[in-house]
Amino acid sequence: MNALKGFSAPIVTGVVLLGLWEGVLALLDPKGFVLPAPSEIVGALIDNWDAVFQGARITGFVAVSGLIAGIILGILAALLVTRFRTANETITPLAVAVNAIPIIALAPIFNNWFGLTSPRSNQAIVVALVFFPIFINTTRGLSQVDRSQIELMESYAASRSRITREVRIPNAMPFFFTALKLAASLAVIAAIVAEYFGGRQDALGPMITQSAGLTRYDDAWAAVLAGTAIGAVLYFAVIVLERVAMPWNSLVRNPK
Amino acid sequence: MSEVPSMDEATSAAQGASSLVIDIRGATKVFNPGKSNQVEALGEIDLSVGPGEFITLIGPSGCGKSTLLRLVASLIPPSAGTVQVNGKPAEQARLDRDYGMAFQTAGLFDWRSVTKNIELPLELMGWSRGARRRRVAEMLEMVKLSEFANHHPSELSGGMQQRVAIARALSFSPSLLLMDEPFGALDEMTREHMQDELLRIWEETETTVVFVTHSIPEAVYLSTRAIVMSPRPGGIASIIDVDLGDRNASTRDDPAFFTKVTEVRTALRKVEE
Amino acid sequence: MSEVPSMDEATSAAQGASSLVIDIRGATKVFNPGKSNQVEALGEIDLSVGPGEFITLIGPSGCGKSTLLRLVASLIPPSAGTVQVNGKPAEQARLDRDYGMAFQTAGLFDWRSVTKNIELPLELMGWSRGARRRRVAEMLEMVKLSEFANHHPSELSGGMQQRVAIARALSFSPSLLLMDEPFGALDEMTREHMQDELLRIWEETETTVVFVTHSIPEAVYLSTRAIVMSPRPGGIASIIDVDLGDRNASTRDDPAFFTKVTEVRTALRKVEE
Amino acid sequence: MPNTDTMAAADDPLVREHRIKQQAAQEQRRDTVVRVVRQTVTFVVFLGLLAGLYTGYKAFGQSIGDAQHDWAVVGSVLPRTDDLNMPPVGEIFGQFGETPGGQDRIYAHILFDEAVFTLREAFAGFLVGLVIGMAIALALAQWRRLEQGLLPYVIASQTIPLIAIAPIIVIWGRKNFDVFPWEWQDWMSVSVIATYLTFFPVAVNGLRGLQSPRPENQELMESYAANWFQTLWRLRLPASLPYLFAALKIAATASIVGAIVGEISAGVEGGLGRRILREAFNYTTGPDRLFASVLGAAVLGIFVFLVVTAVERLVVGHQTQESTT
Amino acid sequence: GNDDDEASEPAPSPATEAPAAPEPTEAPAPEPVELQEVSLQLQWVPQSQFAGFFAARDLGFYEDVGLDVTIIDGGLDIVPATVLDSGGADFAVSWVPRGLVPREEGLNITNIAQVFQRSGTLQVSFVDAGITGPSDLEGKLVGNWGFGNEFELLAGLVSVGLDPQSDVTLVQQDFNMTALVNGDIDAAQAMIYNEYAQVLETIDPDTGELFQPEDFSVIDWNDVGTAMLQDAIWADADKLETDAEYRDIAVRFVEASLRGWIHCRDNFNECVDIVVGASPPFGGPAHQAWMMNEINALIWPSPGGVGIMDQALYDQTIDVATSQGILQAAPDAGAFRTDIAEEAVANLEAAGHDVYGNDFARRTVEVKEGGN
Ligand SMILES: Nc1ncnc2c1ncn2[C@@H]1O[C@H](COP(=O)(O)OP(=O)(O)OP(=O)(O)O)[C@@H](O)[C@H]1O
Ligand SMILES: Nc1ncnc2c1ncn2[C@@H]1O[C@H](COP(=O)(O)OP(=O)(O)OP(=O)(O)O)[C@@H](O)[C@H]1O
Ligand SMILES: [Mg+2]
Ligand SMILES: [Mg+2]
Repeated sequence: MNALKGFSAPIVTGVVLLGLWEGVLALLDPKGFVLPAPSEIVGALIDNWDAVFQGARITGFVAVSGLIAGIILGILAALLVTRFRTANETITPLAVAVNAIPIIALAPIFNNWFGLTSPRSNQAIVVALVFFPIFINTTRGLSQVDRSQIELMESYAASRSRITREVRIPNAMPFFFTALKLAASLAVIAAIVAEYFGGRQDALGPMITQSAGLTRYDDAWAAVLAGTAIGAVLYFAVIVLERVAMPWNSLVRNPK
Repeated sequence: MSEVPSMDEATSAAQGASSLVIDIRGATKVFNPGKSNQVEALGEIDLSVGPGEFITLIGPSGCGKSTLLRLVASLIPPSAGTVQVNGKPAEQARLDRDYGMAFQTAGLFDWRSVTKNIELPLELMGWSRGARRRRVAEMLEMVKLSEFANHHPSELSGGMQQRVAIARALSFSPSLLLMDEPFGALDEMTREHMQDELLRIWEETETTVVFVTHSIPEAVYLSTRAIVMSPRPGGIASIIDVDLGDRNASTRDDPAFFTKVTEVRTALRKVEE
Repeated sequence: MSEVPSMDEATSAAQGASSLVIDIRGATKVFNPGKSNQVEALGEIDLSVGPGEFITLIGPSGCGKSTLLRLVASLIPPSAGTVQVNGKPAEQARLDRDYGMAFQTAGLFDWRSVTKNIELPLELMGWSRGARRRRVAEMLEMVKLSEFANHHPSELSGGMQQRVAIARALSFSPSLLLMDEPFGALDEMTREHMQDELLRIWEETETTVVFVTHSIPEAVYLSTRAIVMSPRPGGIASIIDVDLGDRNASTRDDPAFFTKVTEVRTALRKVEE
Repeated sequence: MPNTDTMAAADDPLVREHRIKQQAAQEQRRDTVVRVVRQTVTFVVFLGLLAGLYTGYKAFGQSIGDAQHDWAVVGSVLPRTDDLNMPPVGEIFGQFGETPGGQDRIYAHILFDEAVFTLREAFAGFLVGLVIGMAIALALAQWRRLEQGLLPYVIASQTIPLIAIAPIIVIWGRKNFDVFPWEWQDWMSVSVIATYLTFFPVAVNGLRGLQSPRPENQELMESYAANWFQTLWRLRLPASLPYLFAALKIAATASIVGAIVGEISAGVEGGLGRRILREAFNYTTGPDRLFASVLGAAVLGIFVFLVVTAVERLVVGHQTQESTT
Repeated sequence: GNDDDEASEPAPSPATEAPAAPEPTEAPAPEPVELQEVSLQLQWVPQSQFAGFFAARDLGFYEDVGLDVTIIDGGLDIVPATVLDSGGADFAVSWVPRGLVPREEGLNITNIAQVFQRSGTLQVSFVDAGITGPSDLEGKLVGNWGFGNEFELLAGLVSVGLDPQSDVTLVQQDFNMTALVNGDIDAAQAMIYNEYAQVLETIDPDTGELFQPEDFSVIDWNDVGTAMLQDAIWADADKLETDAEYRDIAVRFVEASLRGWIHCRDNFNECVDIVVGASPPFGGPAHQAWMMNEINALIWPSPGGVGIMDQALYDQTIDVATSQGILQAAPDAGAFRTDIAEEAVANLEAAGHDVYGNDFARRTVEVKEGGN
């Protein structure tokens, strides 16, 4: 499993971190309710497994579907923009600036636009958050192509779409995956924050705030853990996907 | 402002269709014409190259060597004049894939294996899978990289990459080979080795080669004619016929070789004033 | 396993403190010893360089030229043997800043102006501001870049950058100059120009130079002694004394020059077998 | 153009090459001006276009009776168009000039004051995040083992939904941080949340930046027998600046997001977060004000982005600007 | 504008009680200059819901009892109980269930004054939806805010035999009524003093006029019998036992706060102005006036005296909470104590204040668009 190598150091660190956390809490014993020990969180997770699992399913669906939609839209927009060069010169900085908007603030508006009960409003937040990094980076990747590679293809009288397929898209892959790693984490955060403003109550977002609101911090952290797990799964899925999709890239990174 | 060279074309086709591989008449190239950053890259150029010739272009940086090569490749159009390749307009020759091209950097596609890099032009020409594989095997044999068929470019040394690029340029047996400083990045030892390889291929396949270089010994060692270019605007300063016959290990130690080197150096010094 | 060379050191200091700039005795270098990827980069090397010499190291890629230079610079320790510079251990010479070093790429700091780049070692040595400025002005004069004092490296051409790097290496008047293919990236014309510059500086300042190159004509043109190295493990194959006297425009066309070039080439061919 | 050509040293090919380069740089500067102008124009056109699109879509929706609810598929994808859900553009912008009941300032002025308040929280958080992020980057750059083991957790830390910890931070702040010579303010808790979002891009990109100097530059410093700090200060930090600024652009925006979300969570009065919460509460009776306040947040986000960009120009203007990737 | 004269009218009236009130009770106060600093954590942002506290602060009632009170705003994620327990505030305003649940989680807090005597939570729907009682919610989309605001709803559903998990769809509702107006949900949660007013301050797009009360049908949990006690003053239970000074402060704090509430009952407009002036509240002045009126109605009349726990309503609250699984078990006796409030009420009565408000009557408050 070449794709899985290099995970041992993080696992060791993780165990150490968790041990430290548990140990410090056991030693100092601050009022345990604010930051429960990992064991308590796991206990709460087991107790509430059904509810947390259900919540993770709902939130996970919003995050993943929004992520996919955002990726598709981002890539399409990037392809469109690279097709027209002047558009690229002007739209890319524009997108960078628009990306600076705190999109979370749109949540209450989106809830009304797409309906409080529809998952669309939460997905829309995820899409909006995911779209920009994907779009900006993919555009860079599609346009920052080695000039001589394009000329080579031209010397073969290759068509425009062929050049896009053979040169631009492979060239954009590392850029795309960099953005995707960012987007994977963003998607979960966006989904949870969006749920916070409306939508189904059995999702992770409400579960976290509601439990915290009732000082059931172990339950809240159990739900946080579920959210983190979704984020981590997505992140590592992206890494595995990257290694599968760009076998040549790992060669570049670990030159032997 | 390229005029349609209908008459010209007809005559030249009649005259030299079979005799000239490259026929450049009064070609000029101005970049960004009319703008503040206008660059007159090439003044009027006239140049004819016959079949089987090995032409090297040498000259100071910015004198238009690459531009001239790209005119021939029809990657850019001339501002005036005509460029004919194999008796037809350069554009047509490009569409007919009459030439192979290699650049200063190997310009391989990281995401394709060595085999698939060499296959690329064949794929684009619609060769069958079997034919492609056979040809790639031959080419790998020729550049002595058979054992690296399934490696990716990043696993190869610079010199090996360059050989792949040359294999790619040669893979579809173009009658014309355009090379822009292909050995610039190599160290001297590897470079000399590659020069011998290229000469061998040139002799075996009887292609015509136009080769850009910065190195005087390289220009002399390789070419049948060395063309010294001058800058601002780019033009042909002098043409030095080189006839060293069969080149081999001792050629480089040959006084005749040194004489030609000195001759090219003198021509270059004049250009640089 | 470097033994403490207390006795050795004492004798060598007595013998050659004033006479030898570099004194390498039985130095070897093994990378990753004991591991699966162990590389024996240098076999036993013995080499002495006297003051005012201009030594060039030439040899196939991977033969350990850079490694040897880095041993002298004490950027890496030898696996065995001793390296003495100016009569003291190399490590001490580094801490005393006895040498200046230039790399294949100019390696300038983009964020510093030309002046501040040249000042860098002086800053680190705690020179006063006034002294620094005076020295930089001198150095800029020497490399003919006075008008570019406040430019940033990215505004300079490759050749100019290289001259800044040389000025930086020379700024604190080290008695020893170590240069690792400093002209590798330049085109032939610019390169020849830079070679003349370096020779002028070497003559004016009477430093000792160790210079790594891939180019045979460069090695011959520059050095008083050309050291041809052989690979696996790296070792000194032959040492060729070169005495072309005052070098100038006509030296390169001189038959004596060609003779030495051929001599070095022959030595290299033998090594490459 | 030919003003410098008569100078001496024209025989030096290097100087000539330099002249050509300089000329190119000059032309590039001119191009930059043209590009900035063009970009500004596009931005304005884009805004106009957006407003037009909004209005057009709204008009279209209204003309067909705003019956998207009934469109089986499309209805759930496209926003509703009535005035409650899409207030007319004119009304949204009109809000800026209006004076809300019980206030003596126009809305734009109120928003401005609140934006300044949020900016302060965000800025404090941003600075602390910068320091923490760089400290992490330095530690990870120093010890490779640490990098392998810890970096995934630095990344994972961002998958923890900060909403969940916002109230915890506020409580922690009030309870535990009284050790400081000054009293802990709630807005500082908000800053902590901003810090949480800021440190991450700084740490990750800072690490890449610190590792970016080429080996020969490192060796050069070694050959000068430079110590750790000298190497850091003169080589590694300056080399990391382009990477760092790419991160700071993200971090600046993120710190605003953190401050807004933190204000909403923690009940801090005076900032845009509270403003958005307030207008969300009043949405039913005054939707246009929520839109206006969200626009205010957008302007603030773009503002900090531009500030960082401007600082970057000042600090590393001559260096080629690195991309975010 | 037009209310001002009315407001200035009752203003002198406290003067009749003023000379009687503070002097005798405060006579023993030994430190007339040094005010003790005390902080109060609100459950939400400043609004008429907390008018009594603001009035007590702004009119010097706290000062009269030797206290300097800082009022801390609430926020979306601020849990007053946690703030109180962690020492972030000396006292907190919290609904009873939202204090009891943390208490069960181990926070040592106790209810020392039950200010509100009834619940203000409604479930509002459009008349044509035909939802008149909890049983009509079956199969509907039911909005609520969570954070413990949903307990009465859940209990109400259970009381008519519905399973909240399966028989209705619970929806996370914004803190406004847009979802109801948009038709996203069938019934929206609303506080009688806040969101219910808000929807009445909204223009009906169909008529171009404000929505009218007749347009809506309202489920009032007080009527259903699942109402739970709301705003109460909470204190640190341990500290009350061990720290005599803290207990003394608590008595004075409750007394002055209740005096504020009495004042707001009797000086309606003044209190609305105080709230609007305290910090810009979320709703406009008209909205705050509506709220003041409804809040007064939640407090008054207080049959056992203002701030004194009504045992029957407490039992009902516990009943609902335990039957819902909101609380695992009925809380122990320490969950609330009446001694402090009784002492405070006795002091107030001695000073001549009406602590029962038996003749309190709702006013008619004009609804204005947007509450402005
Ligand atoms: N696309 C372009 N737009 C504008 N000017 C160009 C362009 N391509 C080349 N030039 C200019 O044309 C001149 C000739 O360039 P060219 O690349 O042909 O030089 P060259 O001889 O190949 O130089 P080198 O040896 O450095 O590769 C130069 O002055 C260059 O700046
Ligand atoms: N840090 C290192 N770790 C392991 N092996 C190394 C290291 N540095 C160099 N080597 C190996 O030592 C040998 C000599 O390397 P060195 O860089 O000295 O060669 P060189 O003669 O300078 O080659 P070139 O001409 O390509 O620069 C090579 O086989 C190289 O792979
Ligand atoms: Mg070129
Ligand atoms: Mg080397």
